[in-house]
Amino acid sequence: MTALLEADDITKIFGSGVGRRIETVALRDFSFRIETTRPLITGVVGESGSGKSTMARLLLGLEEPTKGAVRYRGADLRHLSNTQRAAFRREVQAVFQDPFESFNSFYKVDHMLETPIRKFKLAASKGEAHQLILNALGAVGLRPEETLGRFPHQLSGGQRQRVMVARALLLNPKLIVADEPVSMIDASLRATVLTALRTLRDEFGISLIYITHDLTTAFQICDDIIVLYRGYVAEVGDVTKVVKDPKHPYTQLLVSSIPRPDPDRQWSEEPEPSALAGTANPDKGCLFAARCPHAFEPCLRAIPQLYRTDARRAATCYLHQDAPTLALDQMDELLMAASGETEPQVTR
Amino acid sequence: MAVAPVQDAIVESRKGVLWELQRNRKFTIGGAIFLAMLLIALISGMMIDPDLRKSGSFPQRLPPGEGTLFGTTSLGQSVAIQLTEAIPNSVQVGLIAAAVGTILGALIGFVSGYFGGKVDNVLRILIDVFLSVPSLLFLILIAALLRGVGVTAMALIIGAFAWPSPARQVRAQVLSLKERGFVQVARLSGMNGMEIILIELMPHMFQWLGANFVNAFIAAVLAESGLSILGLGPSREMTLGMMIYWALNYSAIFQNLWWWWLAPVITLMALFLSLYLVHIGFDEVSNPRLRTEG
Amino acid sequence: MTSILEVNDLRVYFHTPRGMVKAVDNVTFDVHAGERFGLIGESGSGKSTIALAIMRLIRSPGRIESGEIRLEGENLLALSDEEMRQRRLAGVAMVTQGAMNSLNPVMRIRQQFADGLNSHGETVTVDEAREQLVDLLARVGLKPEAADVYPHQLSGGMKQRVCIALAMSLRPSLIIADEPTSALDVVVQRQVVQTLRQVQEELDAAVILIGHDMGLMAQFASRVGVMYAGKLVEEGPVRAIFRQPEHPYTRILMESLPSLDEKETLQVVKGAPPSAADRPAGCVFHPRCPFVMDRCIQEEPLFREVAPEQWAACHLHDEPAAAHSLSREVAE
Amino acid sequence: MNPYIRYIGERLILLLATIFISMTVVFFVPRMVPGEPMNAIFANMAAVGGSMNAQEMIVEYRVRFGLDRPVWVQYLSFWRELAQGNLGISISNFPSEVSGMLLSALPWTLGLLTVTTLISWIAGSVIGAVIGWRGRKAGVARLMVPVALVLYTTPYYILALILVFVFAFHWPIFPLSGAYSVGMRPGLNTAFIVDVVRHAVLPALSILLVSLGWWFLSMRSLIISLKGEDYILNAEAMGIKERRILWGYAFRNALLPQTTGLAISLGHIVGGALITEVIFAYPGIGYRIYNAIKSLDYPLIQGGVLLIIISVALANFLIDAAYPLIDPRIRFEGSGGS
Amino acid sequence: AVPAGPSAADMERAQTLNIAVSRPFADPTLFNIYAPGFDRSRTGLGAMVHEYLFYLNMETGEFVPWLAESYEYNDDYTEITVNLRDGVMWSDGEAFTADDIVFTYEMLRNNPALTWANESNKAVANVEKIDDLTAKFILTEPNPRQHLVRETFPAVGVWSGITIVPEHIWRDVEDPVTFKFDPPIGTGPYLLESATESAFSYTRRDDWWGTEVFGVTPAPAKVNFMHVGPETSVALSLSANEIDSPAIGILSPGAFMSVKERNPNIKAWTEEAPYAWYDPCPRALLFQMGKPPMDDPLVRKGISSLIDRDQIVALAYEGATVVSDNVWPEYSGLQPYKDAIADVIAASAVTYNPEAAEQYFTEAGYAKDADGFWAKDGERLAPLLMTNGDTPEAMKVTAVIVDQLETGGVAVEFQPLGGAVVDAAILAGEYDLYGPQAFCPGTIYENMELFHGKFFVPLGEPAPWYERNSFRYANPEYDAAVDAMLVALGENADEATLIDIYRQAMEVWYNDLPVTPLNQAPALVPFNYTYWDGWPSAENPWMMPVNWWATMNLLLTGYESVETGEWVPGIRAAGQ
Ligand SMILES: Nc1ncnc2c1ncn2[C@@H]1O[C@H](COP(=O)(O)OP(=O)(O)OP(=O)(O)O)[C@@H](O)[C@H]1O
Ligand SMILES: Nc1ncnc2c1ncn2[C@@H]1O[C@H](COP(=O)(O)OP(=O)(O)OP(=O)(O)O)[C@@H](O)[C@H]1O
Ligand SMILES: [Mg+2]
Ligand SMILES: [Mg+2]
Repeated sequence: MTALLEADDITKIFGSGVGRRIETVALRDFSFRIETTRPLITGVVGESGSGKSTMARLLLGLEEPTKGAVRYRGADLRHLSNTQRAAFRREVQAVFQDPFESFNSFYKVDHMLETPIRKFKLAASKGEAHQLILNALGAVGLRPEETLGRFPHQLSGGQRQRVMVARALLLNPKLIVADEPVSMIDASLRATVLTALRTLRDEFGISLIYITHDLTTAFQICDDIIVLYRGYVAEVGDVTKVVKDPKHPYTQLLVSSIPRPDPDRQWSEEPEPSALAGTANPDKGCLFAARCPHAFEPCLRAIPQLYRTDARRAATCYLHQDAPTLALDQMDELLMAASGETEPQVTR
Repeated sequence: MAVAPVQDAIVESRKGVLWELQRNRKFTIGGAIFLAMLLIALISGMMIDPDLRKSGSFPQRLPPGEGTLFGTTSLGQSVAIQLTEAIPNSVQVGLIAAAVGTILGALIGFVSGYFGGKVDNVLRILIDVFLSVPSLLFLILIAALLRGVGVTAMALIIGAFAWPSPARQVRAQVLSLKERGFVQVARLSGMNGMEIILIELMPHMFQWLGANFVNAFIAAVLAESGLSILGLGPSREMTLGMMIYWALNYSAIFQNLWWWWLAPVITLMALFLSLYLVHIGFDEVSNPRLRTEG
Repeated sequence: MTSILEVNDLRVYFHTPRGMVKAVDNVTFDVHAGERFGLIGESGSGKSTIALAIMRLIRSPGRIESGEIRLEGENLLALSDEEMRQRRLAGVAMVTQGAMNSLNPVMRIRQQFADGLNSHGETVTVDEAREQLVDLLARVGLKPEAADVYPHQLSGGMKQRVCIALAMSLRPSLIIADEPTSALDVVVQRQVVQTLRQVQEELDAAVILIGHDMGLMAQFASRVGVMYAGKLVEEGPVRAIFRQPEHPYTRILMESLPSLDEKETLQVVKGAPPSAADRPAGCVFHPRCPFVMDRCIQEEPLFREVAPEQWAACHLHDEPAAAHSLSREVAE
Repeated sequence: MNPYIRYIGERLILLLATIFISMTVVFFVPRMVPGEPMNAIFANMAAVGGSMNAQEMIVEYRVRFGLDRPVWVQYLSFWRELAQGNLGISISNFPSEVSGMLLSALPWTLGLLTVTTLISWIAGSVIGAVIGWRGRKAGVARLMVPVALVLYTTPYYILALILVFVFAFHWPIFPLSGAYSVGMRPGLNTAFIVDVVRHAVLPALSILLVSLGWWFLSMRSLIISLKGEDYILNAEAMGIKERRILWGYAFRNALLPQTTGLAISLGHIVGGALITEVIFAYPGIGYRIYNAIKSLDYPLIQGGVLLIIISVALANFLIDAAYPLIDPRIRFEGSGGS
Repeated sequence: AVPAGPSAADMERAQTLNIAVSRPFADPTLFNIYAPGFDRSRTGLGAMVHEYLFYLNMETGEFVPWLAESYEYNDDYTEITVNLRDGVMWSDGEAFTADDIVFTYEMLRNNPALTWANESNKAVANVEKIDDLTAKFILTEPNPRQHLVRETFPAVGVWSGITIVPEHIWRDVEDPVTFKFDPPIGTGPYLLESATESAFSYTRRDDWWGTEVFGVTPAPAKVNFMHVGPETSVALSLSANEIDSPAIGILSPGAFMSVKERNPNIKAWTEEAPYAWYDPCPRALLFQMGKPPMDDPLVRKGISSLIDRDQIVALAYEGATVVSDNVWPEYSGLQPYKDAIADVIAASAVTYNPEAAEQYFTEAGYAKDADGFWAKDGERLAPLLMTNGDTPEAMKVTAVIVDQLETGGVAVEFQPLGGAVVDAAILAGEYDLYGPQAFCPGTIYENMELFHGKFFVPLGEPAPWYERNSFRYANPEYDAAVDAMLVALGENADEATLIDIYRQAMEVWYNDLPVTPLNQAPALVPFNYTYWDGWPSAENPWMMPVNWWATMNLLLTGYESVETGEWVPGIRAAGQ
């Protein structure tokens, strides 16, 4: 069975500066697979510049990988036929970070919703199109009378972002890539958007890639999580396991750095990097070695592989080198394994 | 973020560019002066017997008021009647040249910025080259060699040299615009490159293109009058530049026929000033920071 | 405890072509010496405007309409421009919002530091200044080399720390930090906030931290003020605000915070924040308030002490029954 | 590679491309015009009654100028000669050498333009900065805004005419025209220099005032937009003295786009000086090229345009090269492409 | 007004003569009068440094001996023997001899690319030296008027022509075509002191041979030919007494009148309008007869009748000239010729007469169309009127003509051309109408000859020159009359015979109307009496009032009258 969307060992390198000489590896050797069998929410977290957005843009075909290929139902995104491309656009959609930027301020909200219907010929008549829009808005909890016919700036951030979700929904996609969908939204509105996203999985059976730097919300809505560090996968697996018991020192640092909204749970001290960290070579060895409190000799030599520390999780760290390695292209298997297990959802 | 208030202002300004423009005092005053000048010229031009434009229709060198509104020339023409012909012609030069320059520039800029790659590299060098070449030199070269061209041809020639600056700026604008979220959303909604440029990006360029158009307009009228003064103007048609040319040819300044040379000069300045106000208006609408200062 | 800063009845309005924006409306609060005061609220609620008003840096079309800002007893609004300039940095320093762009891109850090010193009566050469700067940079955890670079050569977190170091240069008694970490990821956030805290303790200065991240506030502040649509709706000790919020907005805010401990259904706040130019009459929060009463629509609630050290502006506190329901709900 | 060197390399390529493309245009455009350049020679002769319809002579002169060969051969030989520094001989002023004719005119044009451009750029920028910064507080100085508007919108040749009328005729303070008094021998003595300066005042003023208006307006609006920058706010929050903020923070940063503007407008200034030269009978290069164009004097057109383009492109190059010195971002990272 | 205090600058000014020229000097290092690029009419070199064997004073008709004392033709007009004046010296001290003349003609023969070489080689076969002071010109064909042709004989009435060069300098020159002749050596009373783009400055020589031989010294110690800018600047300088006289074609009549108002010391040829002296080159409009529609004499006459020449004079020339019905200048010597054909002119179509025009056009098969324009077979009469856009005079005149023709129902297309483009187009005959064209030199025979069929070339090929039949006129009857005129001149026929031949020619000419006369050429050349006096004027017409011809040195030095033998003095300092 071919996957809906498959990233096959993709690497993206950006050149910048004069003559594009300064190279940034935004994403390296990344493999990933989304099946259509069961809707899942996969979180992608990592610090700023770790390659999250790059990954999203690659998966959406907005950017071409420097190496490797992204495949949609087995076909390389670069060589899609027109019908394949149309199908791809319908099945794989996106919601972006900035709910204002995503709108063209010259047009009413309707423009954003009508365009995909028109371009993909989703409706036979005006009335049908209108009905489609009403349904989509309803699905994200928006009332048409307070959205349609308005300009973007007349909506709140949360409303705008939900219109974005509704737009994606219109196309009846199989997968939505959401790049930081709530980071620009006020605290009081954030929950409504996150709830709308979760509805997609639960009610419409849509898979979601949820990109964020906010581990807390990822924990709340995701099934699996991928932790990126400077373009490579640091840790991957079931979200509860990763958050509750991080295996990679970077994940540990991340989790411990989250400020708890509780005056009585103060931050722990940031661990000191190990003595060896100072000698880490930025071009060789583990990319985190320079900041790692546990860095030891092997870390300076080569980038570690993914070690499968347990059935539903793997970490790229020599601390776990005793565990079986997991080839990068098997990562998706691990995720699928994780989701395959019927573990009771932690609910309140 | 600190830009929030400003962005907020921009958000509000999206009420409609036209709405915003018509509220801008500089834009409306400039536009009104310009239109008034043009309309008066056009309407009175239509009402005047064409034979009165000919040389010798009036006594020579009459000061203003004595029978004619703005006096007469040494060739026995009425300065006022000449203005009714010169203003629309000069405006026509400006319009055509600015349209040609802006459209050409916008096209090249769009292509260069939006598609990038090798095309961009070549176009960028071309733009830079033409920017640093004194275009008046080439204008003189061509005008001197194609002597006796009419207003339209003149405008086309000027317009053909007016594209580099808009091209460069459109390119920069497109480069930044195409990274904007809504362009990506449009791509995901199935729009192709041309649709994105026309439907999504164009409206955002509107104020800017407007400002540029006005600028090119001013530059074109200036270029035309410069060429005319050198004697390279459209000799059979009256433009403001040709009026000055004739006035200088008859040494109107020295003979103290001030009405003759001052009329086109003041008209030209009023034209520039009104257009420049329009330009500032456009600028202020697209850059609200400029607006807070008086 | 002595108040180092007293803000009384401050009103700052923006006179825009589209009408008046009451960015800050009748705001009153004190900050005590050596205290860490947190100011939270949604985007556009007027937090930065308060900070700028204290610095007297409100730009046209904004204007401080009325009120009083006393720094160590001295009314800043009564000072001449030059006197006020002298107070900046020396008396009250500010780490501006968006510190990413707060450094002059064409000037080395040490030069910008020296400019600050030289503008306050100290005539130092850039070299002398550099020594002092290196010292300050060390305190915010930066290497001496940071003094000699241009801003673009620093990462975002480093720039934030440079700004904090600059704010410390004349040992002010009050530092205002306006969202110093909004663009940073959590790891760096922690470093910056901890730096700020350490600096505060060393200088024994009062710090006003502005932000909208509840977690950061909980970690940093000893007292917190909550802004909503230009109003200060609640103010009190950090624990009280987090445990026993007395204003419905604060309460809902607390409830909608996702937790890292358990997966839970997220609480949704209904409605949208009011737009800047058009604040609701009566209580500004009434359109979204679950406890809204007729009175809230007409009458603006007073800002008053509802518990020890804890102030709130809500009519519920006039109605013991209703107030009870509020506290009961929270307790559940 | 050092990014700065790469950057300079890129600019250098641009410089060469500019020269190459413009020269190619200048080579071919006049040759596409139906006209016999040799007629310039015979017009000169005929004006004194000589050499009418001497076809043999036309042939002889065409050979002398190499015009009997195919155009592309002429084109190649043009570059070959140029590489040897040979600009050829003027047709309309046969047998004068193009280089000599241009070199004698060049110092005047360059002197006039460099001085006026620099003065107007500096003065316009400085005044614009102060008035832009002070905004409503600038008081009467704000009158400079409408004044600059009017100056900017006055064509320089009109201004030149008015200046001549007022300052050379009504109040004969300055000489009417020319670069120095007739009979003065050019030399490096005070009398001559004073004389040159006196003659330069009016032409310089006509160029200066107009471009001053432009630089003023441009700097003013730059400063106004820069006022909203975070680093300006931060500098104010640091209590830095206003004057220091204006010059060290706002002005320094506004200089970057203002410098780019200077580079772009150089071409226009050079072109504009031509008419000024005509009005003041200033012995510059523009007038010479103008006449060369009219008489289809290929070598003189090519030489003159080459000289102007090299000067403008070189000035652009220098500005580009100096740009990183005021913008450290380029110094360390390069131009970033656009 | 005369300057108040005699400051040093004023003193110097009082001894200096300043002539304003119309353009800057392209190359102030080039002084070779034979090089095509040399600026003969503005630099003053031909008048100040070079001298000629004879000068023609067209005003008085005198042929003044200068470097030579006399000339004589042989019987069949194939040889001229010239006796040189004793004591003439080059400015470097060498003696001026017949060798120099022989050398100059040899040089022209060896270098056909030199100016005038073409003409001179055709007319002069050889020059022989008889002795140091005697030279014999051997002509290629008999020509009784050879001594008047400056392009082939070193005597001038107008600009410089064949100019004798010092053999001792030129004989070593490799390529006389590119030789710069710096410094220029001549026999004249002045020495070139400095030359820049804007001024050629001359100082008076103390050792000029003429001082010894004639006993005179020209008054100005310095003479500057300077470019002070366009018309307005010249007018201002003249008003401010910085200029003593501008060259031709700079000052428009309007500007001149303003100058006169400001500075009463400025006077021109006449006290009243038209002020101008008449240049010997009357203006006319050319018809292209090589192709339709102008090949039809009726059309030509129709157009000619539509031109209101009085209006041209009033508007374009601001009254500074008079209309002309022929192509000869208004000089008194020519009056008998004009009187003789008065009846022919009266019957011709060279005066404004719209009714006559209607008749001509109708007769030619034209009718007015709906818009009031003349048309034939559905095609409008839309002649292409070209002019030289570089000269203000042409632009002004054509502006009026175009309006007049349009009023008369001719839909003219107007095309001003400039520079090199105009030459090519005119010589190839690409116009229907071209004007205003000057007809020089304004002597009876020479101007008649311009229309001779020997200059005819087919359309497309370049004609010899503008007025030398670029309009493609050929009528054997007319040619025969011109040939007869030359013969009569050679036979020294009396004026009555000549006038008779002239009348025959003109009957043909007016009937064909190859060009239509417009007006006399105004040479509006004011003189400033502030520093200098003795200028020629209509009241005292002792000399042509020109400063751009080689004859100008007579204006400074004066000359010995051929008739009375007395010295006619040149200009003198004011107040003396
Ligand atoms: N168009 C581009 N050109 C050059 N470099 C780029 C480009 N886009 C991204 N990068 C670089 O690639 C790296 C990864 O960027 P990316 O935007 O994917 O990070 P991110 O994880 O989304 O960060 P953030 O949390 O700040 O959004 C960064 O170092 C970034 O500077
Ligand atoms: N220059 C201005 N012109 C008009 N309105 C302004 C201006 N500056 C701020 N405002 C308005 O004042 C209000 C308060 O703004 P302020 O920047 O203080 O909010 P904030 O709480 O700091 O928001 P954020 O979290 O986004 O920084 C906002 O509604 C804003 O729209
Ligand atoms: Mg991102
Ligand atoms: Mg803020």
